This record gives sequence, structure tokens and C-alpha cells, in this order.
Amino acid sequence: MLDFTVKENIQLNQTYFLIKLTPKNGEILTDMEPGQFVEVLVENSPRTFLRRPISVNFVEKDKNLLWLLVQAIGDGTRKMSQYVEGDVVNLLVPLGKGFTISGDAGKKSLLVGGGVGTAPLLYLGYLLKRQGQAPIFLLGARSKSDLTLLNEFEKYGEVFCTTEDGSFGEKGYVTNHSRLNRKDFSMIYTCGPKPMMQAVAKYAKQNKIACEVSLENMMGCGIGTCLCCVEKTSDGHICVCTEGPVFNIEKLTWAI
Amino acid sequence: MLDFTVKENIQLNQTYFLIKLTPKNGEILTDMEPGQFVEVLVENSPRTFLRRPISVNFVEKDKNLLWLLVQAIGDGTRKMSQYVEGDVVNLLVPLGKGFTISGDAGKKSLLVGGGVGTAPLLYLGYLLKRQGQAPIFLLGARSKSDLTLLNEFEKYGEVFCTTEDGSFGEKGYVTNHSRLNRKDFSMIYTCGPKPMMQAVAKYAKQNKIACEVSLENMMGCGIGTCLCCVEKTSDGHICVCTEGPVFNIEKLTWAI
Amino acid sequence: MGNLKINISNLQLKNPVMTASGTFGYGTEFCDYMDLSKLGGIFVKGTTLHPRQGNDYPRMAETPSGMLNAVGLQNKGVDYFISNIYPNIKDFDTNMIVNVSGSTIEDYVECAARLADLDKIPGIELNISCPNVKEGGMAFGTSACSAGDVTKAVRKVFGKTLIVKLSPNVTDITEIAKAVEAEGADAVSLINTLLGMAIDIRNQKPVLSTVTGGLSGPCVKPIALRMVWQTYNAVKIPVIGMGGISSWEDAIEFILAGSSAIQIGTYNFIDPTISEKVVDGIDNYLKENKIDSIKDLVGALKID
Amino acid sequence: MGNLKINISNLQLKNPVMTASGTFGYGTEFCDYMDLSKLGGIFVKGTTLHPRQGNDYPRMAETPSGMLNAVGLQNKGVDYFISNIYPNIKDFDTNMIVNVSGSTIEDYVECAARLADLDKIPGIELNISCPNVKEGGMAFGTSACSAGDVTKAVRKVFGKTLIVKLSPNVTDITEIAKAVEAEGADAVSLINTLLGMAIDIRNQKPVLSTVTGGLSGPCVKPIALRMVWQTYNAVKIPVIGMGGISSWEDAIEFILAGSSAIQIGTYNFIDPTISEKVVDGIDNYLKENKIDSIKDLVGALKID
Ligand SMILES: Cc1cc2nc3c(=O)[nH]c(=O)nc-3n(C[C@H](O)[C@H](O)[C@H](O)COP(=O)(O)OP(=O)(O)OC[C@H]3O[C@@H](n4cnc5c(N)ncnc54)[C@H](O)[C@@H]3O)c2cc1C
Ligand SMILES: Cc1cc2nc3c(=O)[nH]c(=O)nc-3n(C[C@H](O)[C@H](O)[C@H](O)COP(=O)(O)OP(=O)(O)OC[C@H]3O[C@@H](n4cnc5c(N)ncnc54)[C@H](O)[C@@H]3O)c2cc1C
Ligand SMILES: Cc1cc2nc3c(=O)[nH]c(=O)nc-3n(C[C@H](O)[C@H](O)[C@H](O)COP(=O)(O)O)c2cc1C
Ligand SMILES: Cc1cc2nc3c(=O)[nH]c(=O)nc-3n(C[C@H](O)[C@H](O)[C@H](O)COP(=O)(O)O)c2cc1C
Ligand code: FES
Ligand code: FES
Repeated sequence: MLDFTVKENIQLNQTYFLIKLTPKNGEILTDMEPGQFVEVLVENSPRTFLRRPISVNFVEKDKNLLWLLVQAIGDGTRKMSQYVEGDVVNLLVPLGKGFTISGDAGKKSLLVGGGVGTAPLLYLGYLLKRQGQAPIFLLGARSKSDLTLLNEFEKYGEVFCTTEDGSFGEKGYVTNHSRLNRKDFSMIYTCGPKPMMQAVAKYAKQNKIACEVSLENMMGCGIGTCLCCVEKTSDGHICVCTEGPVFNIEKLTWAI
Repeated sequence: MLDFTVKENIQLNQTYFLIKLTPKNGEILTDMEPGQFVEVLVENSPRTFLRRPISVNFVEKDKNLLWLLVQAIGDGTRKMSQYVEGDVVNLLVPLGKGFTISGDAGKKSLLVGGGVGTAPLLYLGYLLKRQGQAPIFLLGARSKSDLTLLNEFEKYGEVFCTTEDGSFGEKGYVTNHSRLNRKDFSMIYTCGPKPMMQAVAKYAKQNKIACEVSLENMMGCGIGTCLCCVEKTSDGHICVCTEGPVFNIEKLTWAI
Repeated sequence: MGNLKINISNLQLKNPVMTASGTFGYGTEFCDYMDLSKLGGIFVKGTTLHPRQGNDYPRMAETPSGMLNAVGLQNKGVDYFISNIYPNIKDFDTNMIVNVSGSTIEDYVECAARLADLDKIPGIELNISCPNVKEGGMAFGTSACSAGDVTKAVRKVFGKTLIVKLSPNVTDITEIAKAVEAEGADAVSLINTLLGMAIDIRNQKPVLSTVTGGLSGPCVKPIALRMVWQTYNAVKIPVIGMGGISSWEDAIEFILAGSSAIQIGTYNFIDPTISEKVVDGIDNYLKENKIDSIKDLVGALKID
Repeated sequence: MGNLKINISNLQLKNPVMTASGTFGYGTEFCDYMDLSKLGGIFVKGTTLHPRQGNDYPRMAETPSGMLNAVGLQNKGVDYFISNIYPNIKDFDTNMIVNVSGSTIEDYVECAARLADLDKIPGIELNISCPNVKEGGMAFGTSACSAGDVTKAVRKVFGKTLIVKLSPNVTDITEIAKAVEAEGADAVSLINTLLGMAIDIRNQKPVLSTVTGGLSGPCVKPIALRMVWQTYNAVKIPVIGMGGISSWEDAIEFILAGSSAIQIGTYNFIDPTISEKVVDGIDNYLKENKIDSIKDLVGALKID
């Protein structure tokens, strides 16, 4: 549990906000895995009782900054979207198990994100690139304005996009993108709406590509004690907050 | 029910704040009696469920400004103390029955206030002066710094003070002030901590001076429906929020 | 807004939104803030045969997302109501329902009988669930037997719509609901307040003069909703749901759980216009979801 | 902090602050956040004779100042606990109490008997009040008779401190408390969760897979406090109070109402260090009010 100070809160579109935080008392950020998350204590929000889970979007080591990409959809995230420089925010960090990164520079990884589910893929892409890989991003959204941080993604790999309304990239869903026809991936990582992730998982399975998904089950505690966030897996009900949020699709019981 | 915009919030001492509000959409403030109050909807304060009653401190007709003098003692008033210019605040206004003002310019009124209970006396003094009276203020507090808005009071009458620690005016309680020895008042108005008001009421009774007190019973609704704010009177339990908060001491069943 | 009409037995409501007894005075207190004719009905203050002074101050404590009250049915009695209040409210363009309380069955009966003569009072709500009075009150509401008895007795003298208001302070609310249904209640309303308590740790005393009091407000909503759903599945008469409603979304939840109509209580204190907003919100929801009539929503909860 | 010591029957607590079953895992989950040895005790997860998968997802809904859960006692069973978990927690410098659940009296007895052999488990808490399991669970806790029966049976096989955890979903909690006291319980703990419900109005379905679930958090505090006070006045054995405690002030309220010790549940999720803060807060309160021992505060509520 650590207090952070808001350094910057950048509005990216109507509902997306990039919040950059640094530990209040100058503590050095611990190492985080891509796909791990934080639990935000949202103060001054009468309808927000529990903490809110938000993925690690990026870690700027040199500046000791943690980035969160937040979509304001309810009272809690709306309150976060109003953070201003200097606000103090209490976080549990880092939580959960992130994406697995292989040290093999020859791997070809595809990172598929939908909507705010693109959040954890930025830091993942950065780390993959640092391992020598050339990750490929495939990002989907309803419309052009929902595709944010593209210039950041481009720093770490090639970026392909789809929009449902065709306003940017290919029209349609990520799973319809022409780049998928090549099937030249050795690993797929995905985060986004469940139907999207299931479609991606199906593609991966059909093409025998290893695939990890990041689940967003509703959480009570984020630290493995309430047993509310469970996912049915081959090992029975297990906690998404401690055993996940990232899972290999082999472990899940999705009917795909 | 009306939305107001905060025009100014002036910190007067460690816990007292003078908040100046104007109707958000330019509505002209309705006439208010001194001693009436408003019910403030305190938003973004998870521990403040009910509205909070606050006295009308002053009405600046020409600027269409309503003044509230707020002492931050709990979550609700603390949140009010953080209002900044431009904040929008929802009020029920004006509520209750205020002090009675006689048209007789020859009357000599004493206005006794303790702590934040001085709040309603400012507007009362102003109106008395406008009637041609020369009201006398007797204001008490723990210490000098708790005596606020003195320059405002001085505009409308002579001001006497007591502090418990002797840091300003006479040392002791208002009821010990030497000015009371003259007993030359035809009317006493008082607002402040209950023990103080009871002592003032006693003085008034002993000296056969008419006296009105402003009660601060805890309120649920402020508009006469919950029946939670009742005071035992000669007419039985009656609502402080609609029949008061100002009462003639004759009506109360105080053992004084 | 034709599609908001719904009946509670013989009582015709222009919409399912009503205000709860003890939280809306006689309606008059709210005229400044809203248009009373927009409401399906108003449940006026708890009325007893004889005048009652109520409990001593303090009668209130604020709690997380709610409040405790210990008013204790302060009112001037049914005769005063009939001669002094009824004339002022009888022409309101909505249903004025009187909430009736008593310490004995005879009290309930006598009070109901006098109200039965009032043309513009289409129904009464028997409060057998008030936790704030020593005798009677909640005691009637916590046993199926006595709840049935009082319903039966009042039914004999009251021909118009008879609603019985149930206490949540019971192991099984459906038992009580079934008992009053069997004795002729036209509808049940629920929930009344939950018995609670608060302590002032500075003086180590209870906050309320009566030690315990009734809890209401958003904090009780999950409990109320569960009881409405249980009751809806147990009886055939209409259920009027309440407990913590603070938005139109809450109202829809109660309707889906089986409420033919809903009452808004404590939240009137926070927003005196809330009931109007809830009417509009429900209307919108129906339109957006292309639901023809509110009736189609009552108890429409989908359970896999 | 010597003045914070208090006993629950034979159980010696260094202070009255404990954590509630199902909200603090096995303690291990909180090591990163606080010093477990500062606690009077830890009530570990609900444990059953046989492993349980618990209910389907979703198991949670947020509510005003609280939450609903429908975990349904997911756990790997008592044998797994004994061989895989006990070794890791047995040396914690605090009291590790196991919360025991079952569907039949035999289950409770067998589970308790196996735990009786564990040196470092000084007591168990019988959960006869879980609203989230179909068979048994709450059913035991809502009738004085069955509550007494299960207590009696377990008492025979369990000689250490036996705490029985009561359900708030009853008309009169003191009846149940008296029944378990009569059958040899060393203490009662209360309250477990209140049965509640939430509906998603977008898909018109219950939020929880089980439709209803258990309500906890600050919203229930007034109800819990009232029940603690009623129970304290009805039985002679110690009362362990809980329900919505989120600050040291809340804890003091529960102690004044008659709790010899308290448990903190849901609020651990919001502030994993809350229990530590409550210990310090109580300590300060005693000092500031010049109270020699926490024992002097238990049930010290002043009623005029
Ligand atoms: C591991 C994890 C990582 C996440 N990462 C991010 C992130 O990086 N950025 C981001 O913006 N959001 C992220 N989320 C989602 C975020 O936690 C929710 O949007 C947030 O909790 C909503 O809170 P609120 O108070 O704004 O809305 P609420 O008012 O609580 O909810 C608004 C609506 O969204 C639904 N909802 C809320 N949370 C969830 C959920 N977890 N699953 C399904 N429906 C839900 C509610 O039922 C409600 O209908 C993540 C969630 C998880 C579990
Ligand atoms: C008619 C009326 C006029 C008022 N005018 C003013 C004013 O002009 N300026 C001002 O600063 N305050 C005024 N008050 C008092 C003000 O309403 C309370 O201080 C405020 O409600 C406290 O809210 P809170 O959330 O800050 O504190 P809370 O956390 O609610 O309370 C803090 C502590 O104060 C106690 N408390 C709160 N309200 C009352 C009360 N009414 N009586 C006794 N104890 C109480 C609580 O029990 C608690 O111990 C007035 C009250 C009334 C009834
Ligand atoms: C201050 C107050 C007074 C009440 N008085 C009565 C009453 O006289 N008769 C009655 O049946 N219910 C009374 N109630 C209960 C409400 O009608 C309602 O059942 C309860 O408050 C739950 O709804 P809510 O959470 O929307 O307030 C009262 C409630 C409050 C808060
Ligand atoms: C997620 C969750 C799981 C729980 N599991 C159990 C359990 O296994 N056994 C039990 O006796 N009580 C269980 N409870 C109830 C708590 O121990 C406690 O009685 C209740 O939550 C009230 O306290 P609180 O308001 O402080 O949370 C659980 C509560 C929650 C929120
Ligand atoms: S969120 Fe509580 S166990 Fe995962
Ligand atoms: S505060 Fe509700 S009647 Fe006065």
C-alpha cells in the first residue's frame, strides 16, 4: 500500500485519461510485470466503496512514473479522470501475475487489444522490444478517437488498427484484420472485451499459437482473500487477482 | 432547491470559512429573514449522507450574494471549507423562521453570539440598524482567533467581546461581560452553544427582557417532514426547522 | 406517459412512483419543490387513533449511506387529521393514502373506520412494523399470527384498498406476507425500517433517546430488494417495494424484483425532487427498452 | 499496551481486534501490508469437511457503503487445511481461529474434531449463518433449536474455545444466542452477513449467480451494533462483535455495546492496514479517557 502523487493527467479523448503517478515520498517503483495491476482507492466518491483495479499501462523507470490508462465509465473511474497534479492517490501495487515474456528474441509476438484493454499491452510491447523482439500490435476500437497512445505503441513495434466504423485502419473487428491471415506468430497476447478475447483465443487455438489473455473479472479485494473474482479453470475456481489476471488460454474453460 | 455558484471562500481562521454564493443561473435571491438557514447538499463526501443546515450569515442584495459562515468540524463542513470559486452547490433556501424585528427604532437590542453562533447575528444586526436601531453585539469565543468578521459587525453597532483565555476583550464567558451590568436592553437575541444560550436566557428572564434564541437541533430534512429536529415546548414537540430555529424563550421548557 | 399506469387492487395509479410515510409529510411540505400531481401516490404520516407526542429528542443519527430515526409516530391523531389536514390535501391530484398505526387491534380498527368515511382517501397502509414505539407497532409485524389478526380486524371495517406494511426485522418475511394476504390485504408494502443503533463515543451514550431506532436509506436497499423478490414469489397480491430508493435505476430494480409500485422515503430529504426524477427516469427506460407498459416489467427479472 | 488484553473464555487476546473469516484469507495475504502479530486474532476462511468449489462467478456486487458476496464457502476442505495451510500459519504470533461450516451436524462435528488436534488452533468459530450455501449454513442459524443442536454436538468433540457465529437474518437474535449458550458455546460472534440482492437493469438479471448474497460493510453497522447490544444483554458468555467496522471509533461503539472483542471484515479490502490502525486507535482512546483496561469499556454504554 503506497501513496502516489499525480504528476500529470492527460485527457486522450472523451473518456480516456492517461494518469502519471509517482510514489509520494520518493520511494523507487518496484519492478512490475506487464499485465499486473493496481487497486486504486477512490476517495471523495460516495458511490465507490471498493477499490478499483487498473492495469499497469507503462512504467517510466527513469522518471519513477507509473502510467495508468483509465476509461471513465462509472463513478470511480470518473473521479479518477478528474485527478489533477498534486492529488494523492493510495494504491495497492503491483498485484497479480502478468504476461510471460520469453527471452527468445526470435519470437514473433502479436499483441491484440480492444478499447481500454490496450492498456497493459504498451508496457508489454516495450519489454518485448527490450528483449530483442519486434512485437506487432493489433488494436481495435469503435472509432478513431478511441484509439489512443498510438505514437507510444509505434515506438515498440508495428501497429495495425481496426475500427468498427471504419474511421481508422481496417473496418471491422480486430479478428477480421487482414494481418491475421499471415498466421506467422509464435505468441499472442490479448486484452479487451471478453467476446474479442474469445475470438482471438479461438484464432490462436485454431492456428496452434500459444495465447495469453488478461481477464477483467470484478474484484472485491484484489489480493486473493475475498474469492469473488474467480474464473472457472481446469483447476476449478481460481482467483483472477492472484493467479491472473493473465492466463494461458489452455487453462481456461472457455467454449471456443 | 437552487444551485448556487461559489464566488469566494475566505478562510478566516483555522476552522472558520466565509463562503459567498450566488444563484447559478442568475436568479435573484429571495428575501430572507435573519436567523433563517439553508440546507447544503454536500457532494463528494462519502460520510455525509444528509444535507447540512447552515445559517444565513449575510445577504449582499446589490451583489446578489449569500454569505455562509462555516466552521469545519466534521466531514460535511470540512468539504464545504474546501469549496473554490466556481464550485456549484445545491441549497434548499431559505428555511425556517428567523428573528423577529420590531419596527421601533427606539429599541435597544443586544445580540449575543458564541463561536460560529455569531453567524446569524451579522445579518440581524444589519437589518436592525436599517430599522434605525443601534444594536449592541456581545461576542464570545475561546480565543482571539475565533472572533471573526469583527469589522463587519462594527459596521452595524458597538461590539463587545469576551474570550475564555483573555486574549481579546474581557476574559471569561459572554455572560460575565461587564456591559451586561447595565441591563438597559429591551430585546436580546442569542445564538451559540446551548449552555451559553441558556445562561443568556437566564439573564434575560431575570431582568425581564424579551429574548429569542436560535437552536441548532440535529436535522434530517430541514423542511418539516422527518420530525427529527423537535424541541420540547409549551406546545409539545415542535419542529425546530419550520417553527424555529428561532424561538422566544417563553416558548421553551428550558429549566433556567 | 400512458404506459406508466398500474393498479394496486382497486387503486389506480398514474405511475408506480409514490412517497413513503413519514418522509413526505402531508405532501404540502413539498409543493415548493415539485409538482405533486406527477406522483402515483403519497403515503402520509403515520396516524394513530389518539395524538402522540413521539419520542424525546434526539431522534436521528446519520449512518453510512443512511439514517436512523426514532420519531415514534408523533402525530395529532386521526380526528385532527380528518378535520384539519384532510381538507387541505383532499384535492391533490394524486392518491393520498393514510398510514395507520396503533398499539392495540382496537386502535387500528377504530382509526381505519374513521378514515373509511373520507371520500378522497382511496386506501390505507397498516403500519404493523414501526420499530419506534414500545407497545404494539413492530410486535404485530414480527409474528404471522398477530399480523393476520390485525389485518382481519381492519378488513372488516375498511372496504377500500388495504395495504399492509411489513417489517424487515423477521426471519421470513414471506410468512407474514402470506398471513396478511390470507386475511384479505389487497397489497403488501415493504420494507419498513430495520432496527439499528448508534453510539456517541465521546459521552458513551446512545445517540438516540430510545437507544435503538429505524434504519433507512440506500444502505438498506440490497436487503429490501431481496425481501421484495422473496415476497413477490410468495404471494399473489401486489407488492409495493421500498427501502433505499435514490434513483430511477433503483426503482427499476425494485420493479424487476416484483414491485407493482415503489415508494421513496429517506431520499426525499436529500433531494426533494427525487420522486419526479424517478417518474421521468422510468418513463425513459421503458421507451429506450421498447417496453409497452410498466406492467410488463413487474417481476420480469430473468433468472437462468 | 497491556491494558488492551482481554479473554474470550480461555482464549487470551493481546487486544480485542481480530479479523473476520472470509475477509483475511489465512493472514498470509496481509503480511505485505501489516504486522500480523499486532492482532488479537485472525479468523481464517470458512472451512468445511469436504472441499467446496463455491458458487459460480459473479460472486460480488458493490452496494451503497457495502458489498454483497456469494462466495459459497469455496475451500479445499479441512484435511487440505491441516496438511497444507496449518504448517504455514501455525507460528503466527496471534490467535488463529478456524471458521467451520457444514451442511449437516455430522459435517460440523467431524470437521471440528479434526481441528481439535491442532496444537496452535486455540479455538473454532462455528459458522451457522452463511447465507450463501443451499443446504445447511444459514438454516442452522435461523432456528434456536437447530443452532442449539449443532453447538451441543460440536461441544462434545471440541474442548478448546468454541465460538458460535450468529446470523442476523432472524426476528430475535437473542433467542439463538441463548440457545447456543445453553449448549456450551464459550462465546458468540455476530453478525454474519445480511441476505441481500442486486439487479443489473441493463440485462434485467440478478448481479450474483446465486440471485441473493450476503451484505457486509459499513452499511450494516447500525444493525450489527443493535444486535450486539441486545445479545450482550441476553447472555453471560462474551460477545464478539462485527459488522461494518471501518475505524477505531466504530470498534469503540461495538465494545461499548457489549463486545469483548471485535472482528473487522470487508474493510480489510479497502484498507489492508485497517486492523492495525484500529488497535492503535483503541489504545489512544483508552489513554485519552484514562480508562485502565479495555475490560472496563465492554458494555459500558450509559443509558439514562
Ligand atoms: C485486472 C483489471 C484490470 C483493469 N484495467 C483497467 C485499465 O487499465 N483501465 C480501465 O479503464 N479499466 C480497467 N479495468 C476495469 C475497471 O476496473 C472498471 O472499469 C472500474 O472498476 C469501473 O469502476 P467505476 O466505479 O468507474 O464504474 P462502476 O460504476 O463500478 O461500473 C460501471 C459499469 O461497469 C461495470 N463493471 C465495472 N467493473 C467491471 C468489471 N471488472 N467487469 C465487468 N463489468 C464491470 C459495472 O457493472 C457497471 O455496469 C480493469 C479491471 C480489472 C479487473
Ligand atoms: C439551524 C442550524 C443552523 C446552523 N448554522 C450553522 C452555521 O451558520 N455555521 C456552522 O458552521 N454551523 C452551523 N450549524 C451547525 C452545522 O449544521 C453542523 O456543524 C454540521 O451539520 C456538521 O456537519 P459535519 O458533517 O461537518 O459534521 P458531522 O461529522 O456530522 O458532526 C461532527 C460532530 O458534530 C456533531 N453535530 C453535528 N451537527 C450537530 C448539531 N446540529 N447539533 C449538535 N451536534 C451536532 C455531531 O454529532 C458530531 O459529533 C447549524 C445547525 C443548525 C441546525
Ligand atoms: C423519519 C422517518 C419517519 C418514518 N415514519 C414512518 C411512519 O410514520 N410510518 C411508516 O409506516 N413508516 C415510516 N417510516 C419508514 C418509511 O416509510 C420507509 O418504510 C423506510 O424509511 C424505508 O424506505 P427508505 O429507505 O426509502 O426511507 C419513516 C422513515 C423515516 C426515515
Ligand atoms: C467476501 C466475504 C466472505 C466471507 N466468508 C465468510 C466465511 O467463510 N465464514 C463466515 O463465517 N463469514 C464469512 N463472511 C462474513 C464476515 O466474516 C463478516 O461476518 C461479515 O462480513 C460482517 O462483517 P464486515 O461488515 O466487517 O465485513 C464473509 C464476508 C465476506 C465479505
Ligand atoms: S478480488 Fe478478492 S480474491 Fe480476487
Ligand atoms: S429536520 Fe426534518 S422535521 Fe425538522
